Amino acid sequence: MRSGKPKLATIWLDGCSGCHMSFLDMDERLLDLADRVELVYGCLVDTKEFPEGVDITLVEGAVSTEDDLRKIRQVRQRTRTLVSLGDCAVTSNVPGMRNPFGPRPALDRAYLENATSRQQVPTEVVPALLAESLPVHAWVPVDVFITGCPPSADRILEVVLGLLDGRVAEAAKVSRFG
Amino acid sequence: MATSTFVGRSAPSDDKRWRQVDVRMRRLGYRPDGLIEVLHTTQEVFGYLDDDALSYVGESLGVPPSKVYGVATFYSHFTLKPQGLHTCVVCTGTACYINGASALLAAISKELGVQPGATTPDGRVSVLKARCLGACSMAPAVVIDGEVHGHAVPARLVDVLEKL
Amino acid sequence: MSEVRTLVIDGKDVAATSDQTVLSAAEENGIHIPTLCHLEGLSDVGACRLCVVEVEGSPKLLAACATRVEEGMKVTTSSERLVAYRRNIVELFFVERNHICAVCVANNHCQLQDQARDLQLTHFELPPLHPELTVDATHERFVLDQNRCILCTRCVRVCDEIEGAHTWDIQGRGANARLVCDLGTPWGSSTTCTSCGKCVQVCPTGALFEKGRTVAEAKSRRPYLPYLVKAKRQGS
Amino acid sequence: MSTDGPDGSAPVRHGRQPEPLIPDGPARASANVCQAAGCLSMGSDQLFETLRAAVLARGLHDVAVRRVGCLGLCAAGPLVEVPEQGRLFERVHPGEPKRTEDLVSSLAGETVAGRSVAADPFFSHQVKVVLERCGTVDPERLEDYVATGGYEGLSKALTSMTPEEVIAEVVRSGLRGRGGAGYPTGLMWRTVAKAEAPEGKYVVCNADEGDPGAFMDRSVLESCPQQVLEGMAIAGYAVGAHRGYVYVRAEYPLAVKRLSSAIRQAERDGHLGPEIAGTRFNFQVEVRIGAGAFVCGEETALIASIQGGRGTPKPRPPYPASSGLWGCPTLINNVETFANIPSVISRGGDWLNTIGTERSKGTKVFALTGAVTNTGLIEVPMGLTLRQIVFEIGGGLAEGRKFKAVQTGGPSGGCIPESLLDMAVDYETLAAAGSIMGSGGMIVMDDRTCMVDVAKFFMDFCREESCGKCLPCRVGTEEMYRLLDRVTTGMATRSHLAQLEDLAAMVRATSLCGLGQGAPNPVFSTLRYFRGEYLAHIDDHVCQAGVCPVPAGPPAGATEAALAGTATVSSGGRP
Repeated sequence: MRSGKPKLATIWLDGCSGCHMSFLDMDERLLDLADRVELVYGCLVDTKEFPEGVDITLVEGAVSTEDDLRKIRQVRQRTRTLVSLGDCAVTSNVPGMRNPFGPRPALDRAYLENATSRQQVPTEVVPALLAESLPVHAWVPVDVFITGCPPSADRILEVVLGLLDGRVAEAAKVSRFG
Repeated sequence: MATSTFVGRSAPSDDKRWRQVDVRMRRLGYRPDGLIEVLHTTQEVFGYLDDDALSYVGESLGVPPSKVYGVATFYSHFTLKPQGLHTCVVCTGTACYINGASALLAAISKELGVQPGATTPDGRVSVLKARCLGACSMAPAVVIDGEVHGHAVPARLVDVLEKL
Repeated sequence: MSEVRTLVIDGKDVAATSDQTVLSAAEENGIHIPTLCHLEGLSDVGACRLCVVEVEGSPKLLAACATRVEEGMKVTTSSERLVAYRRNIVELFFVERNHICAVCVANNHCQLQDQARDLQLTHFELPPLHPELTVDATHERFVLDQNRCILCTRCVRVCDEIEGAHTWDIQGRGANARLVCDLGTPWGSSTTCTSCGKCVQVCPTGALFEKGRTVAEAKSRRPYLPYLVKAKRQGS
Repeated sequence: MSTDGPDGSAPVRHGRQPEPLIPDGPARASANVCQAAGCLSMGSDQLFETLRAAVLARGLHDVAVRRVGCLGLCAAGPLVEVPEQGRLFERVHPGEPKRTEDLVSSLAGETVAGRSVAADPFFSHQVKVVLERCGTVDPERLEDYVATGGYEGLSKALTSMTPEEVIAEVVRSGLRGRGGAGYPTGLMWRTVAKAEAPEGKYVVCNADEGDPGAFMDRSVLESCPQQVLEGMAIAGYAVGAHRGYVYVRAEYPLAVKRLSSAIRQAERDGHLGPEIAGTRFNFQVEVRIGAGAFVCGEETALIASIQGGRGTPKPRPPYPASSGLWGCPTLINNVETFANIPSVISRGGDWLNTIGTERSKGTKVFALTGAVTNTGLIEVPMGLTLRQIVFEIGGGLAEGRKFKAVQTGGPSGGCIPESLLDMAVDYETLAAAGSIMGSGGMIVMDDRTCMVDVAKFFMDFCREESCGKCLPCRVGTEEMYRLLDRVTTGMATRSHLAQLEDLAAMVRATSLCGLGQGAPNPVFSTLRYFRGEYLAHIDDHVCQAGVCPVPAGPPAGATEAALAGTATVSSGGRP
């Protein structure tokens, strides 16, 4: 089905889903947004493959695993305007707190020291960790940054509407970490 | 010029070497600005600066402990840990650097298993880097126990270190 | 004796006394210059470089907090270049250490965070340095988290200049510089600390905070300082 | 007793050493044995004793054997000069008896050997003002200094000139600070002289020579400390100070020893201390020893260090000339500047003014090192070309290597390429070429040197020496180092290069002191003249000099980093 409306996608890498929750906090304004865009990919859409020709993609989360990296490269390739949504995507934030220690101690902590049963570092299904958890723009070019942990629904809506109206530069004016 | 009125704390131990430190402090009139001079003397006498030494010097000169510690850790000449029996200093000044000082450092670190700034676990050799020894005309230069080895090459240096 | 000086700040004619800094002259005239290491009531060190301004005739940028006004000075406080540099400076602060606002006690009460907002800093281009740093929670009432420390030395100065204890200083140098208590002593075993808490109150970030505070709960009380300074001066 | 500097500097011998042999009448021949650090580290102290014994054994009563300061041609040490014959004997290693025998028979007038000094371009291009007595006087004998006109300048100033006349003479000489920045010395003196000082003034000699590859001040202090002390005393008279400090690096124990001994002797003979030259002027000098911090070469950091604290700089203004040591007006000049002063006063400012170029007067001492044949200490008139220095004085490059660059100014300086070899060496020309005069380190680099690696070397130096007080220098040097490291390891893209340039500009503009402001200079100058080398590392993964470990293959970021350990990708894969 082609609607002719701009295509919007959201993806979720290494984050807590808080940014998506905040997105949903738009409440009834989501309906207005839905009038203006076609949501082609994301938690609310049952599409398995990230589509081609997406106009705006909101990325939540840092790039922490090989899987994240594969995804973000594909997303970048298929997206016109890539938006880092929230502090994890923008700065690597909480996922990046493991960086001074390296991945091995982080895995040990999670799967051995703190595990009550089956103490074992997984080698299958769970994707391999990258040496460092890094913000999205460390790997692929990012067009717009929305800071906040999470960014408020108002801010997200403002930026997305701004992008739809071709007002990219205004995104920076509302930057605040944390 | 500020002078300290504090005099009278007794030395941390009856080690006779404290007298040399006391003499230095007295000559400087127990002035707080003599701190670096006194730390020089203390390190010359004891080889390094431990907490006792830092506290004693600080209290005697009327300098707060955190300031003494700040000074002792600011200057690369001061060391808070005992040094090895032998010292091997690789000059990393520009002339030595472009003539292969990094290869020398790598060879030494490999031979002794320690990084520059550290002492071998057995306390035998301390490996140090120097900024410039002024022996540029003999670059690259390495000083082992005070003896300058000019135009040093890794293989020959490793030989010398083995024979220490 | 201080004398009157006239100067121009951002095109505005301004009068100040000769013992005033460019920063205070600007503030008095409603011209805001961002600062971090400066705090009214303490000596100035010119370390954070956020307040650098252009002064006509000076080839170098000068820290407004540490530069006295001079007759006929022409000062520019917010050229495009200065704003860009300030944004770089705040970025460098953020990449220097682990400043994860989301999990910081000072979240929403942090002057570094405020600077990032004011300067519209959206992200960091430079890779973070991420050193592994300690948290000292040995004091019965306060905590020092080195990860949040920006080395502004407000705590060092308030402890030395106002409280007179000089518990804090800086150890090491360069990227290895750290706030240090006594001889590298755990804060709880300090022999000089009076537990007055002034250092905690002046900390611009979440590096020094009261125990029991959790994320976004640590709020400093900085405005008390000028009163203390005044009281101290009158007393002496 | 012998103590090593903990940094490993050569041991300094204390206690009594054999006296020099000085004939009662005029000497027919003198063996001047170099006792500066370079030759000492090659055994010249032992050589002195051997020679002394040999001359005594041969009964050569009219032959002198003396210790002298630096003879200049450090590459060929241990050096002995026989001035009466105009000959220099090179590599007189005490372990090679043949060389000593040749020298002794030459002293005895039996043979003529050694290198003729007069026609040698290493010596003939040089003009010695600062090094006038280096290699001719015994650094530890005040009488040698006095016998060659020493302290005439001071006594002239004290007995026949007003302080303002002294300053006028310095202004007339056109002398500029030799520590790096090149501020006119006379003007600085005048500022200090005019400053109000209810609690006194100070004169400080900055001997914290920290540039890697520079040993000019060290050589001057080791060779003729009295000349520096005389300069300081004249300065003290001119500006109205009665106390002076010499701040010397701890790495220079020999300089400290000779300086301390010089102070004692000068006080003993009334050249320092109370009532100098029978006047009411008094001037005392103390030595303060640094402790290993490059930043202390910055004058406000130096003051903090003399006051016993962490050597962190302060914003200027106020300048030390109005508020320095303990808040008092303080004149700070470096060793070489002070060493110029006695001549300026005794011979007059006009005399120095005739040497050099339009805006850079006098001479400059350089430590010429690196890939050049005649490494050593030289003093040349301002305005000589780099080509003359490198290829005539320096004798060109060793073993037919190809010249690539010459680095001046240390970590705040820059690299000058072959195309600019004919430029004159003076303050303005060097600055225009993106470098600085600096304190006088001059390092010649050949085609085996990678310019990106050189920039990284200096950045490594700056990040380790950054005091950590101001943010741009503390974090900026570290980040610039990491970016340069990316380039040398083949992990950089062109956007990293752009990042490096932006950061460098910001650190230069916003840092608190000269260390941070100058730290980006090696980056800027190598980018200016050798950008191609950067791009070769980035685009083609090629290090033309073969120095950097750039991995072969396509640029980084295009490939997935290899898996390592348990489920981790090995580090650093930022595209």
